Amino acid sequence: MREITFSQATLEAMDEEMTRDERVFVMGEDIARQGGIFGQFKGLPDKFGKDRVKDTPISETAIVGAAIGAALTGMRPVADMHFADFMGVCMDEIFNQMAKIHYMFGGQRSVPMVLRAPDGLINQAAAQHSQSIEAWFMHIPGLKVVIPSNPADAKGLLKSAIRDDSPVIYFEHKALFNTRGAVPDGEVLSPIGKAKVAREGSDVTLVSYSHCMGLSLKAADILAGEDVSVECIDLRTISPIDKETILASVAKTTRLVIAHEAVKQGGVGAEISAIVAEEGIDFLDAPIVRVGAPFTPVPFARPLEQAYRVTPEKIAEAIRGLF
Amino acid sequence: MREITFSQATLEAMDEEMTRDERVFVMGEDIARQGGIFGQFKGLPDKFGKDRVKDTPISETAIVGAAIGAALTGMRPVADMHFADFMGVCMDEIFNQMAKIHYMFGGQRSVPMVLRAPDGLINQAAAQHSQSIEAWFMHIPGLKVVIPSNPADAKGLLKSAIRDDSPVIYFEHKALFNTRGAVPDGEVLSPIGKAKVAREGSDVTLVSYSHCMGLSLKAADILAGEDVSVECIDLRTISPIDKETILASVAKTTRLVIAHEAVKQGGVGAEISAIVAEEGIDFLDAPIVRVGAPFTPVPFARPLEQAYRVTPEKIAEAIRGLF
Amino acid sequence: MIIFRKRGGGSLSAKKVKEKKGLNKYPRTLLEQFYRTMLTIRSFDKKVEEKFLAGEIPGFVHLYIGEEAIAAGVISNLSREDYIQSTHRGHGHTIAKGADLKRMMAEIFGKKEGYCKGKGGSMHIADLSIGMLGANGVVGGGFNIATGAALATKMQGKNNVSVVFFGDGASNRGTFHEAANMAAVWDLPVLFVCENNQYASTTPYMTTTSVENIADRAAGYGMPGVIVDGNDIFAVYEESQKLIDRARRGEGPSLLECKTYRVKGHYVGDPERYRTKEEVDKVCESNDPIDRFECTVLDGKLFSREELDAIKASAGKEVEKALEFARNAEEPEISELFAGVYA
Amino acid sequence: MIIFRKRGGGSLSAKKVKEKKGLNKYPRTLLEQFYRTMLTIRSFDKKVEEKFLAGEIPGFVHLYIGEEAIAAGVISNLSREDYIQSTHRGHGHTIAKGADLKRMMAEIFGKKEGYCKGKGGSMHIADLSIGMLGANGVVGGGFNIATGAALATKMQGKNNVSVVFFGDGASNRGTFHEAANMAAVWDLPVLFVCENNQYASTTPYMTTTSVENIADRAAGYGMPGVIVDGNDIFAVYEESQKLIDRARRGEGPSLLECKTYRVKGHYVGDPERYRTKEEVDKVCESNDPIDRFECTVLDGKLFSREELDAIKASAGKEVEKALEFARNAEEPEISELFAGVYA
Ligand SMILES: Cc1ncc(C[n+]2csc(CCOP(=O)(O)OP(=O)(O)O)c2C)c(N)n1
Ligand SMILES: Cc1ncc(C[n+]2csc(CCOP(=O)(O)OP(=O)(O)O)c2C)c(N)n1
Ligand SMILES: [Mg+2]
Ligand SMILES: [Mg+2]
Repeated sequence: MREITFSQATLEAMDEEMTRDERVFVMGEDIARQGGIFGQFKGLPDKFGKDRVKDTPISETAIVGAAIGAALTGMRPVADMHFADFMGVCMDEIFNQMAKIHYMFGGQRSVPMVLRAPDGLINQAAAQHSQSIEAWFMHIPGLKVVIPSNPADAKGLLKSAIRDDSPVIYFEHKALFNTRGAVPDGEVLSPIGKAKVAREGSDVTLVSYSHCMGLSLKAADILAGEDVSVECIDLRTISPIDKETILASVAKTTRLVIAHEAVKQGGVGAEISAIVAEEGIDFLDAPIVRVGAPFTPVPFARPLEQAYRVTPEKIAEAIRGLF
Repeated sequence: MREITFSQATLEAMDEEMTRDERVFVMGEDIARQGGIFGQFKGLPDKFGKDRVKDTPISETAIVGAAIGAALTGMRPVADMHFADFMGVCMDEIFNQMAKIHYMFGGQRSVPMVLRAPDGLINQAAAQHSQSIEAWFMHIPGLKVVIPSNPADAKGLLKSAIRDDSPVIYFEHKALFNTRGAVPDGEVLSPIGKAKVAREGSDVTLVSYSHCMGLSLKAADILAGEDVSVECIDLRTISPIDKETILASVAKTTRLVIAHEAVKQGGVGAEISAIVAEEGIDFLDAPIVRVGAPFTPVPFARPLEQAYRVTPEKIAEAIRGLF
Repeated sequence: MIIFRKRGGGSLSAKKVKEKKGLNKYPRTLLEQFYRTMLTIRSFDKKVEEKFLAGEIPGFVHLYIGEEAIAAGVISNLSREDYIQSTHRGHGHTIAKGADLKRMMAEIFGKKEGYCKGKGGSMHIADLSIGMLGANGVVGGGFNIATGAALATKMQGKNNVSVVFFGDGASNRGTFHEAANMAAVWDLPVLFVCENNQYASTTPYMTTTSVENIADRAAGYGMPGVIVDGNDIFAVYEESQKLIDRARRGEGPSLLECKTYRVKGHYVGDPERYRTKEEVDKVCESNDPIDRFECTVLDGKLFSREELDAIKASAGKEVEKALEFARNAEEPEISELFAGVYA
Repeated sequence: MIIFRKRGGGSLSAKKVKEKKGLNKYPRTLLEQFYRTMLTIRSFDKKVEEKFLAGEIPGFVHLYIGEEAIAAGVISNLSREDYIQSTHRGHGHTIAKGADLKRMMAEIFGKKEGYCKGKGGSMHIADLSIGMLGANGVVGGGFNIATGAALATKMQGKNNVSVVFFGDGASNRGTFHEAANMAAVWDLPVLFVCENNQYASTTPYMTTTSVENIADRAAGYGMPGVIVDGNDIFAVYEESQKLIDRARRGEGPSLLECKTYRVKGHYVGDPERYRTKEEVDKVCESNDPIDRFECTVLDGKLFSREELDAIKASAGKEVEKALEFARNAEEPEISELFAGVYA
């Protein structure tokens, strides 16, 4: 199969969906003139015009609010958040309007829009440009939250998100944009709400997503050399959560570790752990262990950022502790 | 001991702290002229002047941002959020500035301020005026988050929050303001970061906080009649979390239920459950069960709001399921 | 306190009155619509107040009483395909846009037949089928939604407009700034209508707002800012018409500030300790928009007292019917709680 | 494109030049300070650029090159007790406020001896001991913090001012609106200094901003809005002085828009595909603030070329020392990661 970058995969998704449906358009800061910080919009303005690929003012409440208004009145907007770190600026629009309108208005009209949010650690970008805040959004009823780990799902989930009638938040890790992976030709649609067994194993279930998924697969490689067979699950969607896939895997392996880049306290890992402690505790032969960032803002200096990061070795170490 | 309302307890805390330290002041919408929606500021403007009890424009980013600036330059502001539901408006100020400044600037200066956030269900106020969003803030390093369940802690935690050098978010449940409880005369300081065993028991640990704490105590009463002895823990602080108290209780009772008003998915209960599944799984003789709201926005109609609510009966039922 | 224009005195001849007010250009049906809309809003909100105080209606309710000329005047310029975005004080806008009183009242009562199946309540009534994009419990939450609807309109090649109503208090939200700038820089067909009723909840306008007139802020976005007596429906209608036509012509957004006064408490049940009864009474007596309309059309001999009374009675009857409907309607089933989280 | 004022030609006599520019009123020490500050900023940021491109500096770095007259001109009016709030493009402000170059450079290198112990980096340098409230990675994140510092000042009975620098792009954030309104309605001693460098990252100012001048927005808050040639340090100094003095007298906030141009990429490494090299070169050649200062003082015979060169050399040496310091400084220990989450 051909290999393309994560960035190209998102670009193909946009291109195909904008071609398929002329109600789809995209707006955000600095996306048209230079093609986006990660090249993820390159060429779109030439193909679809500046009207459908809009550079906005630095006005996050206007970007999200206007997308909501347009979605309510017949369009299917994609709004780019530049960096997920700026979602606090338009948090009210996200949780009080976008997420609630369909329910609160009795289902009169849906809000078919996608918020694209590049997140995570890259390049020592420090406290305000490195965050993983996806856990907040899994606590907000009405939103779907997807978070691909590889180019194929980057394409498939973005296409599914654009076609979904509910508002979808699409987290795309900054450090993934340049990574390459196999993407089938033609239509690729990844189902929203379905996790994927990325690697089969029998001794322990390792749940992860986004950039940390790659680290998890590396940890599984390390442990394979130590005769520990790790089953890796790529969540792909964090809301609604695919409990079934997780519980089925834990039933088989009897051990569970969850790894993510976000700070551990109050993270997605807590929810996964709690689901299993509630619905599958009898499967377990060991404590449920979470691997995440320490409870600190992201530091700038190289050694500190390094110490802050989740690594394959840290994940492997957590797994070794279960045996 | 004398009994006063939760609202009066917060008022005494403000009064005493503003008297003790002239750097303390409070600002927010509609707090001075009518004394706050819940009477929680009544009389303060007369005693301390409109300069120290300030009515602001409807500008939540200015309220929190200005509090940060004032805190950095020698004051100790208390900022009132009117309703916690509006914290999305100033989420950037909360998580990117207030929470991070001390760490990100290498500890040069602290940000001693308190955000008061009335939250929770009251009066069929519907989707945008009923929310419990405390879980977001436990996922933000740099913030302390307190959430009293009774007048004594309302006073003690507010006083401690004002004296704390770190930024503190103080959630106060709207339905608690009119409730009465014993509050000692004189100085009352509740420790931040310490949970409290509100009722001793031996069969199951029930962790809760805020308005739901009262419901939990009622559930314990119901179950006492069924010969189930429930140990009730009032978290009081949700970040940093007091793991020790929880783990010690579960070690004794071998069962754990967590109850809160917020939606279950991604809530504080997930973190508590995950902590125990990680550090105390061997204590457990049963699954860890969480009781929270269903994953929907808060509905308006009475029967729907009623069905949405956590009740003592629902908590009791969850506990019964463990035996 | 602002000074309201005095209403036309009874000493002029009917002809003079009509000329002075430019009434000749108004078709009788439009005048009747003005009156019927204002009265419907008034009697609807009086009924809501009554039933709230009687304990039949829960939640938070904000009344539009005394501000009827704004919704009725502005929205008379709109078609069903145009959009409006409302506020927490939304009954008036919703009625003026042509919503069904029965479904509104049922929603306020939390009933299954309500606009939102009882899930929204007073602060969240919407009727997407008539371009009413929703009331909003977040002050200033609607500016950008309106901008987005205007953007859609423009992209779809339609010539509809999007009108957003907002209070003096809301004008200090950052969302106003972001929406106004975006609408202006993209030449979107938006009309920003400020209902300056002198108060944001307990707070007098001038204590929280750094300019005399909200309209003065329009220049900062390169858009026209117009001030109008918000209790004079003729003035509101005419000024908003110019700005709406301008938007339809593709000339971009503008801001209309309607000076009015909130004669009722902020919400039903407000103890109103922040102002005197005298202050309120003065406005009620001298500046009621419905009284002013009546005087004008009576002075101009366009309607007789009897004709007006008949309209009033019919509006009142509609509201009674809505009330009956709402009371008799069913409460939603519990299963509704779980429905509609996703589309 | 804005038209910059032409610089004084060499054809006038020194006396005429001094009169024309009003240079007689400037003490020599102040002129020297202007020059030294601008040069220090210039050579600091050139060095940072060089070392970033050489791979020695990580993270995101935004250069102040070409805008030095603004920081140097405005901040020359401030004392140590006054506050400034900076942006992502913050080195210039920080140097002008009197920060230690060594600790700045060490911070940019991520070293333990840096201002933030290496935890902040270029975008988060602060020096609370000299009233520098911090750079900010959030565009528009500083407006309200500055307002709050001014509020504190006022409550503490001091007569200090709070100056917030912001870009043309930042002027479209809602936080600008909320801060400006609050500062104005409470008469706070805030100076809002817009560095209109024509671009927000890749976006030309006029494509995202609905007014010709950001200063035109000041009227919407009832505050003075002044436009100045941001590459003329004399003009910047004098206009900001008036507004700062006004604030100190308790007359409230104001807005100063400094027209300038971002001659470097948005960040070091920016491919700059959104503008032509010619556009940039034209400004560099004709409108460099340091060149313009030099011409003026040389024409006015206030400094000789040799004197200027000596100052330049000494500024360069300070920057070299800072670089040496930063390079030799230690990296923070891992334990530092966990320190300082709470106060
Ligand atoms: C963002 C936000 N902040 C605060 C509130 C609480 N609140 C509800 S209505 C109101 C006053 C609104 O005043 P104005 O905009 O003038 O409208 P009016 O009520 O006068 O029609 C306030 C402060 C809110 N709903 N949303
Ligand atoms: C709230 C927010 N939105 C977007 C960004 C990304 N961003 C960083 S700098 C910048 C451009 C800023 O332009 P301007 O305010 O004119 O300042 P300049 O860089 O020209 O000095 C943008 C969009 C950000 N940091 N914060
Ligand atoms: Mg008002
Ligand atoms: Mg700029």
